[in-house]
Amino acid sequence: MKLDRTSVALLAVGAVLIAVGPVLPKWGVSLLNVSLCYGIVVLGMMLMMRTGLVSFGHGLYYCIGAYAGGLLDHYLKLPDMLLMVAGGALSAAVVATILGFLLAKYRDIFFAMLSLAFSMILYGLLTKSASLGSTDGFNVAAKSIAGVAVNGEGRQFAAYALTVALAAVCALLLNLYLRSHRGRLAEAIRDNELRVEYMGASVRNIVHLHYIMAATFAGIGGAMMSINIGHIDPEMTYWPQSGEFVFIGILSGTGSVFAPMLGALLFETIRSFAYEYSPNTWQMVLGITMLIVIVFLPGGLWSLFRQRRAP
Amino acid sequence: MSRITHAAVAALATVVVSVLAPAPAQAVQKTTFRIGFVTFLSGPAAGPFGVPAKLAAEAIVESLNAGKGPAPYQVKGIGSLPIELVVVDEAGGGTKQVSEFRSLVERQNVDAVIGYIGSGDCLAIAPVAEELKMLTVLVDCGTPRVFEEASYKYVFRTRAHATMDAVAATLYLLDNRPAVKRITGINQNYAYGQDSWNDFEATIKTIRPDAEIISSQMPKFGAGQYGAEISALLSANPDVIHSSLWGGDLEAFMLQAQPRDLFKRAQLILVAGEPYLHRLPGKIPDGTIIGARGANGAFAPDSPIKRWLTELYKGKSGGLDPNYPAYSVANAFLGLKTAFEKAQRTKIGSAIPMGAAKNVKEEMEKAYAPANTEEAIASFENLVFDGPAGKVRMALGKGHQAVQGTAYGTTRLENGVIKLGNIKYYDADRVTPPEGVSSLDWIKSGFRKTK
Amino acid sequence: MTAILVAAGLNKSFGAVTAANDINIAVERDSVVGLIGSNGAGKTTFINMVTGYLKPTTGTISFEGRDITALAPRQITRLGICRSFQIPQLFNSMSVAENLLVGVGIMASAGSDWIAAGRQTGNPGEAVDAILDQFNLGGYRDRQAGLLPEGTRKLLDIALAMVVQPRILLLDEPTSGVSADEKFELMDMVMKAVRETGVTVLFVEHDMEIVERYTDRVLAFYEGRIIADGAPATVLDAAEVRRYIIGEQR
Amino acid sequence: MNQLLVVVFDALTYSAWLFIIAVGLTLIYGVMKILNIAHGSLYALGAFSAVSLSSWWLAHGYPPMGTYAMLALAALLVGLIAGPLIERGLLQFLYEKDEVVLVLVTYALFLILEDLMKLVWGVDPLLLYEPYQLLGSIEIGGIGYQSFDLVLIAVAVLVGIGLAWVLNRTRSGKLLKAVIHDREMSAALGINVKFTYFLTFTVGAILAAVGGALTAPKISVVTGIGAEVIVLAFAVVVIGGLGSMGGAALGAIIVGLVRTIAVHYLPEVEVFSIYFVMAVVLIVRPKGLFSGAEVRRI
Repeated sequence: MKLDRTSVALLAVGAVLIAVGPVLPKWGVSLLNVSLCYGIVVLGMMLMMRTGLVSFGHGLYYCIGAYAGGLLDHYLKLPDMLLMVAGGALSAAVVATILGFLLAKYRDIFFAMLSLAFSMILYGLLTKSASLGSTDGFNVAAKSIAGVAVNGEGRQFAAYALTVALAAVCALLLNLYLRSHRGRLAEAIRDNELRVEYMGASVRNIVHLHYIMAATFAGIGGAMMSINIGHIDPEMTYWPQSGEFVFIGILSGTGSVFAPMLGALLFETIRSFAYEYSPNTWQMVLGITMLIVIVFLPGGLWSLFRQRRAP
Repeated sequence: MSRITHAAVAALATVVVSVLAPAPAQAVQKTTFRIGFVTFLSGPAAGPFGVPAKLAAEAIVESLNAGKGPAPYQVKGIGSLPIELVVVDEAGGGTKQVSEFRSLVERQNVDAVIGYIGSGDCLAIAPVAEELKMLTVLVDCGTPRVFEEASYKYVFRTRAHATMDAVAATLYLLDNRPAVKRITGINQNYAYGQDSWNDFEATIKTIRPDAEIISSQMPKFGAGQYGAEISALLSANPDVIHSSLWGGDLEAFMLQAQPRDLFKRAQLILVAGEPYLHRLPGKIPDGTIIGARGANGAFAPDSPIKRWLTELYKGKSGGLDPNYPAYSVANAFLGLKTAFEKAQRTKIGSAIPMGAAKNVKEEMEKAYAPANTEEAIASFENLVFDGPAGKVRMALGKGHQAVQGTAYGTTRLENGVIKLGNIKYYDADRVTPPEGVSSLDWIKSGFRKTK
Repeated sequence: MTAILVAAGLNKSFGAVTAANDINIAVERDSVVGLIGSNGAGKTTFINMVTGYLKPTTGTISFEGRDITALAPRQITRLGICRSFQIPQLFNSMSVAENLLVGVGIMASAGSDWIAAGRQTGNPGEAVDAILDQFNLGGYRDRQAGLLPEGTRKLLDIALAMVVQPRILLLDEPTSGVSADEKFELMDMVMKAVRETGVTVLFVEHDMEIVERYTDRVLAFYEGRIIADGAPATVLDAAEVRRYIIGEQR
Repeated sequence: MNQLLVVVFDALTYSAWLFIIAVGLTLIYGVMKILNIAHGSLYALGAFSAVSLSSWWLAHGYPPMGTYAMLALAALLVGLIAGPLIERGLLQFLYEKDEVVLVLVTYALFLILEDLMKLVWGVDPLLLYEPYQLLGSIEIGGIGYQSFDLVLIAVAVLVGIGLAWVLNRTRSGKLLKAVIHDREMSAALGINVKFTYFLTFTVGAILAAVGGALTAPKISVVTGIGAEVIVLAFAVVVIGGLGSMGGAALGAIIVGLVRTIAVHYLPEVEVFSIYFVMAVVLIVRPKGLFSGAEVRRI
């Protein structure tokens, strides 16, 4: 299989990031960890957005991924990073497959709202489950990667390298998919789903498929986030979290699989600096940033790069 | 257009590069003691807890830096280094707080972190503090899980955990109203509210197995409208209503329940009600059992440290008395200060035989570098120090978790001001589980003193 | 000759309005059939029923002997019945070539052939080039569909129906919105492409010149019924057709 | 029997409160196709202003009954100032954006207003309990209630009837309905859509502020109350059918009933009962209970 420019660039950036990991400042590593996990989730948002759908409840899968990973540690005592990520991805995919039968019929604001309802139901359930720590959640500690025990600095680097690798691989897979015959149908559905039906493709099946893919990305992002942060709580499926994913998605734009990663990095940076330097008005800083992006960069961050390349 | 684009790309690139660029090398000579201070500055907990905590922290730091602390806290700052605060909002949940904690440690290069009111945040931060080897003092979160589920070297909590609230409340209730039968409650539907009710329910069942427990109302956090809950409580016709509501939820509940005569027959217990006494005259019925999550605020026995804190806080807040978050903050700063200074003294004590040099304090300041984190931890463990509400003993969690006595009292309206009467104090040992026993097990075992 | 499409006893009503009233049609393979009638006569309803957008209240539709009445639009499309629209249904944010590529992609990913579906599409491919040539759209290849002139949009709409290789092509007013001097050019192009691939064509048309010139059979609709069926000259001359349809139009 | 009466009355008060907030939200959505998250901020602004104005009134020793006028005045002021400011100052430039992007715009607005209120009123909870008790109490089903809750129900009914009357009986109301039905067609027919939007948003803002002002005496007014309200209001309008006034009423009644029944009989499930109902309704009726069938012409 011949790789396109984006794929090659993804692999290169991923390799470089892992290579420079040991010399990066620690807070840079933390920032990248969190941003890339968000980025992986937003890859899914991007696929949905390309298909013309925005979910206000995508935190559902982010949370499911994290809890699935966490439960592997908590109950099965299998705190292996790869297992946790796989468990997160699988649980999210299974739930999305079931809910997808319903949601694939929905469009626009109704899709957004039904997703929101599902995510809030999970929030309610987790709030009631005292054995999972209710709203306080519980701590997660991954202790090995692919069966190799890690701790201390080694653990940090392993988590970082895995985060970068997952981000690169997820982005690469999505990129390949988007360039495939079926992947191209995403935009066609957003443009005119009636025509897609009348060209012989099942819009519902494709939406369902994309929904499962988006959920799987969110599950991976959530599981990886739980490994990086070491703590999970129901806040992950509360509506402002999903709102944040939508925001990063729109901030990034759907132009390239690089966009969610850059968008998430920029968002995390702004948020973190606003928390520290403007602790009383950080919400205002975020709100104004959102408005600026929406008004001046309607195509998202990625449109900057695109315009530059175009003649 | 393309110029704008270029500018925007350049700006973006600058942001990214500046973010990823290595931090400037740390100053060789330490001139300040930087403390990251994390508390709620937005959201519902900001008003009752977060902002009072911040005001207290600022007032305490100003006073300590000026060397105006009460005995034995007259040394300037911490070990003579002036304290510098980096304040961060606690909003956003555990995930965000871990990120913020990391950047406090790794980007802001703080020397210690004091903070956290939310129990979820405390649980989330503790292992990260451990990983980053950052001395962290948890201020006001109540969950016993922090040190019951794990043990930490770098994490301390200088206030007692919440189990004693429920245990003492039950003891006080049964001392004063031994005949109560029908028990119910209204608690917020989140971890603290659920734990409060569960502990209370378990304690009652242990001491009075014949009491009839009617399930507790669990309104959503921040619900605001309690009409149906109040009707349900009225219909249940209880003898006792237990509540750990706080902040806007407590006030809304009282405003709506009091005019509907909910408390005419039922005995009300407000576990966390003390900070609202001055705000709700006429709205808290006479005879309400009130707690302050420790012998804080109005319960604190008079002492120079209490007077010092009260005066400082009044100056900052425009005349208000410090509430229990302010007391918790004072504990944290004084505990940390004591630990570092004791470590310094220990070093000096072992370096210079006592009595060999005059003016040990000056000698110490001149000759020795401030204590480092590891040394401070060694002296923080099992430390006993004076707080504004009396002695604080770091007795649980392998010397990392404070135990304190607590108190409950009964309200009475006098000339438009709510006063507390019939105050009873409970020793720490009586209301706190021993080391190594989980709170709920301890309650269910009938408060056994040993493992 | 055998009938490729058979509609038997189709009825369709929307509340009080009857849009189809006992429609019986057998369309022969390789024929070109014109559907005429005033607005609301039931022509588009007929096309919508054949392509699965509407389900008839009673009656059956069969294609090559197979009952397709209950099938979904995409299943009908898959069998080879494709359509164009009165208002062109394009992928407006994509280029003309990309529009056609969607169809190529759907053809390639037909059924559950996941490997084909996952195959990459580096360049638009020969299928797209062929269609572009057939419809003389080469010059618009990289133009955004949403910004095309109306006549070209119409043409692209038909090309999109052709790109998925139909056996029967249903055109809903192919020349509406097209200027008088372009309409023959458009129809010539469409008919040429259709004849090259051997496709049966049904089209709805108000323009009697077009109907006369391109069809070999005409169905006249009036208030949901078929009032005349036969060779163009015969039908267009029928008294009822002149009174109800042509008269109304002129 | 008494128990039933209590449940019904509890549900009614809660539904009335929900309806006042939700109806403005659904009106704005119906006309402008904006799902306005900042509706929660307008609610909070109404509550804060009500406390400030009423406290000022009481501090001057004026008769306490006048606080009701202050509540109304606060709601009007907030609606008439903030509504036009937001619509003319921001939203009018963004109408061509996607519905979902517009939700995000109002979310941004919500965040900004949240901090703005914090800067103006601080984070300390504010209290204004006088108006809640002024009207005395009544007994229903053997349980005491405050008459103020009857006022709340009355206001909700009046708002509902008023809106229905304006929409169905007046010329401008009918024009508004035309815009709700088909925006482009109305513009083509010469209806001043721009002015309609302006008016709608202002009325919606006033309704949100009325909700806040009437709630202020029952709660402690503090930053963050808008966030709690807005998700509930979303649930109500989605259940009822976005853009439908009748739907908002039915949605409010359903949510009120479900929540009250949960509180009385199964307090354990209260926390997610509302979202559960929302999901069930959406599954059965994908566009909510009161939604016109949309047929796409091809």
